[in-house]
Amino acid sequence: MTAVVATNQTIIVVGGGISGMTAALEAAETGKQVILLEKRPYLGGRVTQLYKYFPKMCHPTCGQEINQRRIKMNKNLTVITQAEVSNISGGKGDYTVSVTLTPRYVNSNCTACGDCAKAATTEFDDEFNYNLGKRKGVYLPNAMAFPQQYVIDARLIGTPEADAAKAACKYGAIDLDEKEETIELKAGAVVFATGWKPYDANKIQPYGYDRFANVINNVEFERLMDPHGPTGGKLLRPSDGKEAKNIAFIQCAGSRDRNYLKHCSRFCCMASLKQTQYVTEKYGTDGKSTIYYIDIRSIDRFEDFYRNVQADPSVSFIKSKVAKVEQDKDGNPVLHGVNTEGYHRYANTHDLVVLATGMEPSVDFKGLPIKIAVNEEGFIEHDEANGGIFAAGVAADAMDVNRAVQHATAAALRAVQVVNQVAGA
Amino acid sequence: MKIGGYLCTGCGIGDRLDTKSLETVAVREGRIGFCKTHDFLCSQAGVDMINADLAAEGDDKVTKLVIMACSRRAKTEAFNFGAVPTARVNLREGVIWIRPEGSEHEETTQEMAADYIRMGCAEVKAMHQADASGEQGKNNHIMIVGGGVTGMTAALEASKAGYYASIIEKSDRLGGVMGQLHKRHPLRSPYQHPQDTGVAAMIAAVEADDKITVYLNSKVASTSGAPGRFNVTIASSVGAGTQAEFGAIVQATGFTPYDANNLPEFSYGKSANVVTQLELEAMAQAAGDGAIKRADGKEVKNVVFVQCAGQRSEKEGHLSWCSGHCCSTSVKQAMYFKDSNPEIETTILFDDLRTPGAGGENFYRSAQDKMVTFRKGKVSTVEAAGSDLKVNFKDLILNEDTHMEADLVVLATGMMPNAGVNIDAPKDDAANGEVKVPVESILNLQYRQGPDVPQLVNGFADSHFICFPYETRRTGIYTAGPVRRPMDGGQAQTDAMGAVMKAIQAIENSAIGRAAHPRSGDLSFPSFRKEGCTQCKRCTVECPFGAINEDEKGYPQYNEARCRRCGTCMGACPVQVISFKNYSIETVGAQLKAVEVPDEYSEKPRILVLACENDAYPALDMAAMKRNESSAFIRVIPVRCLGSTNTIWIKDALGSGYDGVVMMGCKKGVDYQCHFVKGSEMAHVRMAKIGDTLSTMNLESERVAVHEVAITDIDRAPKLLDEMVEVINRVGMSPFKF
Amino acid sequence: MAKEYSYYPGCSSQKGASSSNLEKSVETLCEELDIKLNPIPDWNCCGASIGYAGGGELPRMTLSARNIALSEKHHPDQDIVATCAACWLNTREVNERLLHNPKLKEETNIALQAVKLEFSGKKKVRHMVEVLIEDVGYDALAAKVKKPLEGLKIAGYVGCQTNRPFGIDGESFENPMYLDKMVETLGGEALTKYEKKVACCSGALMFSEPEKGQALVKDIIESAYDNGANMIVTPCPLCQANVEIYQDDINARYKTNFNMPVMYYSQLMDVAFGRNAKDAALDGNIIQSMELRKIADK
Amino acid sequence: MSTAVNQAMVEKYKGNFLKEVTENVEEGNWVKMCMQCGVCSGSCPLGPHWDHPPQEIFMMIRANKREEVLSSTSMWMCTSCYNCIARCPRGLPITHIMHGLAHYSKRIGLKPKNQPTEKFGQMFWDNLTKKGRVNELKLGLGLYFKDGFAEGVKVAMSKQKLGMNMMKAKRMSPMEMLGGHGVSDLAGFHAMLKKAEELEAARVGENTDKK
Repeated sequence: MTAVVATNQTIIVVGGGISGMTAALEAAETGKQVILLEKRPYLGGRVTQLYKYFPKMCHPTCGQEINQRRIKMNKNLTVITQAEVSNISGGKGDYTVSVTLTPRYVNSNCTACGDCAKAATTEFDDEFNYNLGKRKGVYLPNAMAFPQQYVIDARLIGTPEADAAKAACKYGAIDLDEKEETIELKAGAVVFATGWKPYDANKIQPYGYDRFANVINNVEFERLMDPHGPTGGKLLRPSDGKEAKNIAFIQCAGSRDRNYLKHCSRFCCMASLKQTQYVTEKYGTDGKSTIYYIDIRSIDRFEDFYRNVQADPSVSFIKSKVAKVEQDKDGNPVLHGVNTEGYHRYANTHDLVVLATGMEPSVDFKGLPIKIAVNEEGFIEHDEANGGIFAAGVAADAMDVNRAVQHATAAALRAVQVVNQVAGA
Repeated sequence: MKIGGYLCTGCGIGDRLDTKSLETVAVREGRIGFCKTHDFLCSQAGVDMINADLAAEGDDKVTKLVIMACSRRAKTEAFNFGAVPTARVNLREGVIWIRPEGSEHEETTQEMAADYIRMGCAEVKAMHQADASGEQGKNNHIMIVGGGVTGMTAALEASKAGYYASIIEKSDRLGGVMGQLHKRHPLRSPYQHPQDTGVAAMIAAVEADDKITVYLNSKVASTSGAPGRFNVTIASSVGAGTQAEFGAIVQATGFTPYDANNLPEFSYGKSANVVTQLELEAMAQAAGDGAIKRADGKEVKNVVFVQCAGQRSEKEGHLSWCSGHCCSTSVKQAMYFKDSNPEIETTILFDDLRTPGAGGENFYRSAQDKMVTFRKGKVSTVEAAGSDLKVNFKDLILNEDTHMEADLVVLATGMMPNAGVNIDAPKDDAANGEVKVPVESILNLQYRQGPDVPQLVNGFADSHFICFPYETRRTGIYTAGPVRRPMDGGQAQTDAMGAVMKAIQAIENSAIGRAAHPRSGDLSFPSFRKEGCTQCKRCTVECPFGAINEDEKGYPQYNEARCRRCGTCMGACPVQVISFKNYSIETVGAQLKAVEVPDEYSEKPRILVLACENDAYPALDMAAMKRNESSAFIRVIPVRCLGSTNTIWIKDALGSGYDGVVMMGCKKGVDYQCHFVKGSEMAHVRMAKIGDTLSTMNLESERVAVHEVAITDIDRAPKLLDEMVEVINRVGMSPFKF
Repeated sequence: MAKEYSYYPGCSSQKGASSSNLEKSVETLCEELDIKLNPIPDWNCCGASIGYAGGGELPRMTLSARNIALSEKHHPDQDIVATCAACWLNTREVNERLLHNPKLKEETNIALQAVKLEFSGKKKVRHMVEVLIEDVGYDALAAKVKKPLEGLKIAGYVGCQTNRPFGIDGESFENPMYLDKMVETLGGEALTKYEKKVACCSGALMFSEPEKGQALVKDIIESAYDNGANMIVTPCPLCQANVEIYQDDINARYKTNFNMPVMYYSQLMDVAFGRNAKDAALDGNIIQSMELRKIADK
Repeated sequence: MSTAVNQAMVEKYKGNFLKEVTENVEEGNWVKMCMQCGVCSGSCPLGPHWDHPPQEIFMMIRANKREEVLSSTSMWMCTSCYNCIARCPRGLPITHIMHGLAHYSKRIGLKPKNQPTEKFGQMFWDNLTKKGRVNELKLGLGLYFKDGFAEGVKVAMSKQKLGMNMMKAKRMSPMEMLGGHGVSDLAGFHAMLKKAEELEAARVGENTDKK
């Protein structure tokens, strides 16, 4: 691990989601030396947790497969997982980046045979499923996980279970003595592709996400559809495991709102439109989706998608910011509000509520050890003064996958410009 | 020349299978040089063992490998031996993980493993080491078509990265539409006020940059060649043409504003006081920061903006799409008025207000703060009464038909891409009586498939891929800006940078003969045996990437740097003369023939499964990781794309006693998921015709099934295979067993 | 040493007024907790929430501004504390609005010249409940408990104005927990799932629109019964009055049998701290809680 | 007097009601910021009794429905629960705007006729300004008699038990009839309010003079 070679012509990409992988691959496939750092034990970021993409309704793992193959075949690209940037110093063309590595306790000898997991019993909340399900303390994070290596939860270290897992491994892949370490890497340019986190729906008190089991958020809803997910791909609601057929989607849950996120998160309208089609996919005309919205922002060619959803008889639209959610005696969420198109008051009962929560940057860039331009919403702004530090994807603004990939490709160019200048100098 | 076999006994392979007998199968039947076993082949020691054999001298030197271990998706880096032809025999995910334990299954499981070893040995014998394409050349010069803000950004950014750029601009000036604007949307926090367009500074920077050449009054008269060696004729309307060579192309030809004359309901053309957004920009520019005046010289006091004018509409002659920028543009333009005089009435009539992101929402709020009035309303007509106007609309909030007076109405009309000729348009347009103005080509590509890049929907030249937005179907040619998708200037500039990145990458890769996405790094390329070719042109027609031209006699002419190495041409060829060195009719044909077919009475059918390596094969792989059981009678061969499947394989399989064939490719059609665009579709078309073959062989048509399989179909994919087993149970074993 | 505050009692807390029992019970509570409330000399009405019909923005601002100015003059180092929700809200709101609007502040001070006062805006305006939570603390309150309110199931009715728009202790507007925490601190059982916790009792509109108001109150009481409550507890005098005193009318209108005691948090504390029914002003309630009285009489 | 102010306002703002509200109504400068999400309308406890909920009123203001807005009973339905303020994504102080609109409608003489809250509110104001503190007994009795003497006796009789209950609990005192509580610096108090009212009237007047 410590043998990573980096020079001031190296590009460091921080974050191994779709944007980071793209930025790293585009630069590496142009012949640049790239190091890709990822905080989680696997690449792919949030898109790996999605069931389908809009507008094609195709599966994110499909592109993920291609990207992972590109990574496996590319010798210019080094991937380091469980790695976080702890310090950056220097300037454009000459950065020193300190990277803290947390132990995986499993080395590259791992063949993913799964014997270690068989020896483990304790279960923990499964982050990959947004804690909707459980996983063992010795686990492969997901079916597509790259690197394809198991992980041992740090909470198991020092327990007999960890020893049992080690004993079960025939390949010497488990090293329970791994320690956190910090390495220093040189770089000419650093690309932050640190992505986003869903806005904390607990803060949106009128919707009762913290109080009502059948109020979930849009990323959790994705996990219910995934055949690898906690319900095996069934739309079962959390309170009683009943099939949810009548689903409400509340737009701008935490976005466009000075009480929460001031900005429009851009992707959530399309995400909910897409998710209505999950309901239709499951139940046909027996399903019912209702979108409560302020403005439907299906911009550019996504308008076609919106039009198709409007034509779906199981989907209806109510122009309203829902005032509050209550729960009836059967655990059904009841939505209260006013349809502002003509003033119609409603109290609508649904099986499940999906909050279209927005995006906020997953990293507090203002807290970085090196000063860069960050806007009021917390996103990195492009500024000459940022030197050789660039944002890719959602680190720069709320956007959808397609745009994030475009943006990341552009960010790769910015980084390439820097290292080419270093090489030419 | 020696083939080395390496059998891993780890991960349960040794426990579940009789590896001694497998070794014998490899050496005796597979007839390879030797077969070594290792209990942990992917370990450093195992890999070192293989490397030592590859490095050996003389008779001991191994030149081809058969790795009998896990799936090709596992331990890929460990078993990556560069160009050395390598067969990966999948005993773990392909056999032991999908078969139940127990003595009653042992025999069939062992047979499965033995067959896969035979197949691997046969495959590797038919493989040859791939060498880089012969047509290499490095040209650091990017042609940029279009001198608007997208094109200029592309040129400047390319130069910053050390590359040369030539801008081909058809008009007599740089700047494009942005150059006609008074101001642009704010690009930086707090996103409250319109800002200078920066076009003048940009033009100055372009002119001062010695890596950038500008051709004004010019068009591309002809583009031939391939990435790394595009040969372009630049025609000038004012002087002599030029001939130039480029390594890659960025097409930034922008958009044409929708013709508001199609909107008589809004009195456009009838009243001079109904203008488009672009026309308002000219008025604002003329006014500077002073009062904006109408055509009759009167200062505007009361302006109404009509959003979605002729767009987001299914009416004949309207645009169905949303042009994305127009809400923010009206917000900005309303500010032109408010900033010059807060007493001017400005009303924006919209349906959905679309001002996304951090910038958009702040800009919207800022306009409200400046007292711009927003009303959710649908405008039906604009009536001209003398010099003043009456805007009739339905207020959607107050739910009433109403009207407003205005002295100026601004129509937010949409963007229409300048994407050149729609090469996929049905040719019989003229037949249905419509007289169409012929669209001028932008690139004049001398390609078999037509003169311009393919269009996606609504005439935009976008990529279909969400994960890979720059995958236009013409390698080395990237579109950027509103020609691709409706967008505003800020996005177009980001897009220009992305396109330049891909253009630079195309230059670098074509220089060393490597494939572009998605098989990036692949050095193999297709070639054909001229003696056998019947000049049927199927390969040239079916190539999704326009890589193959035809010579004057109708023989295919390959342009390797344009090729994506999918093998669709190989699948198309009726006489099987097209092949890659490491992937050919033989590599697959030999595998399926290597399978031992038990006799008719054995109750052991054989099912050939041809699975797309991008989605179907990973789906089967992940099904195995979940230990989903599959039939013991399947024999899976991954293919680069189902489009590379040649019908001869099906015929050979059925002729040699297979009982069924299952083909698994990606989704086709409008929302295709095939990474090679048309591959899966072509395979479906070809297989639709295989019925004839089956009936001449007197075989039931159900014996061949073609499925669309997604990478997530971990439960469904094994079930589809079970279905074939049931079919065979029903229709019986094949009579072609010898 | 006693904690001292500049106290704004408000009209309803005066002797013989509708929330004089709140006044009395708070007085007892302060004795227990060694808190000294110094009434603002010659305070005036805050204008409540209904003052807008007759009073424009500026006259209403001056009402509270006068009280704040008096406090600034007489109790310069003491936070203003109010026990009434509307008094607290109006005073705090005026304080903040004047601070954020220089023009308004200037005009208000012109008006205040008539009484030779000046508003400077240096005061913190707090609710009695904030004093208990922030200055005393739950632990100190718990330490005072002598007679835990065992067996009492209590629906914490926070209502509107001690909740929105300022909130208490940074808690949620939709699901504030402080009343529940207080009840639990006193040894009672808090009905944390009580749905009408922050519902509106109709406020001053109970007087002008009694039917509409009583419809709201009916739901508030019904939900308490559904949750198995022995009583409702509230920090707000108008909530207390609206929910308690119209139960006969509601019973007549809706054919219900409501007889739900509605207590102040301060009364519960007095009892739990070992004080008798008189000190806790239990007589001030129209509907008595026998369970609470039993504990008080123990 | 009211109608004169009203005429002056109509004259001055010539169909730009949003501007009139912005410049003359308490917190009226916030109305322009509404984005019509409707969360306020859905949050109001007496919502069903509003002919036009707040968000719709904001739209009507933009649509210049001046008379309809100012003569509406809707604003008088506000219970001051502050739900709308707490939830408004744009931070509009909706409660105050409603109060402001109600007050403004009264000021320029467009208030609805026989609106009970309007009457009660005025009574309350008169009561509190008289002595500086509210006399609850007088206020209550006044309320009973707001619709005339006969109606008042009827209401008072029906409320007898309630009154007795309150007196028994010492939460209502007959002594209040004889004077009751009040501020001691009554003259100063009245002078202060008078000044404030003058300043406020001047604001409107000043605005009406400005062209």
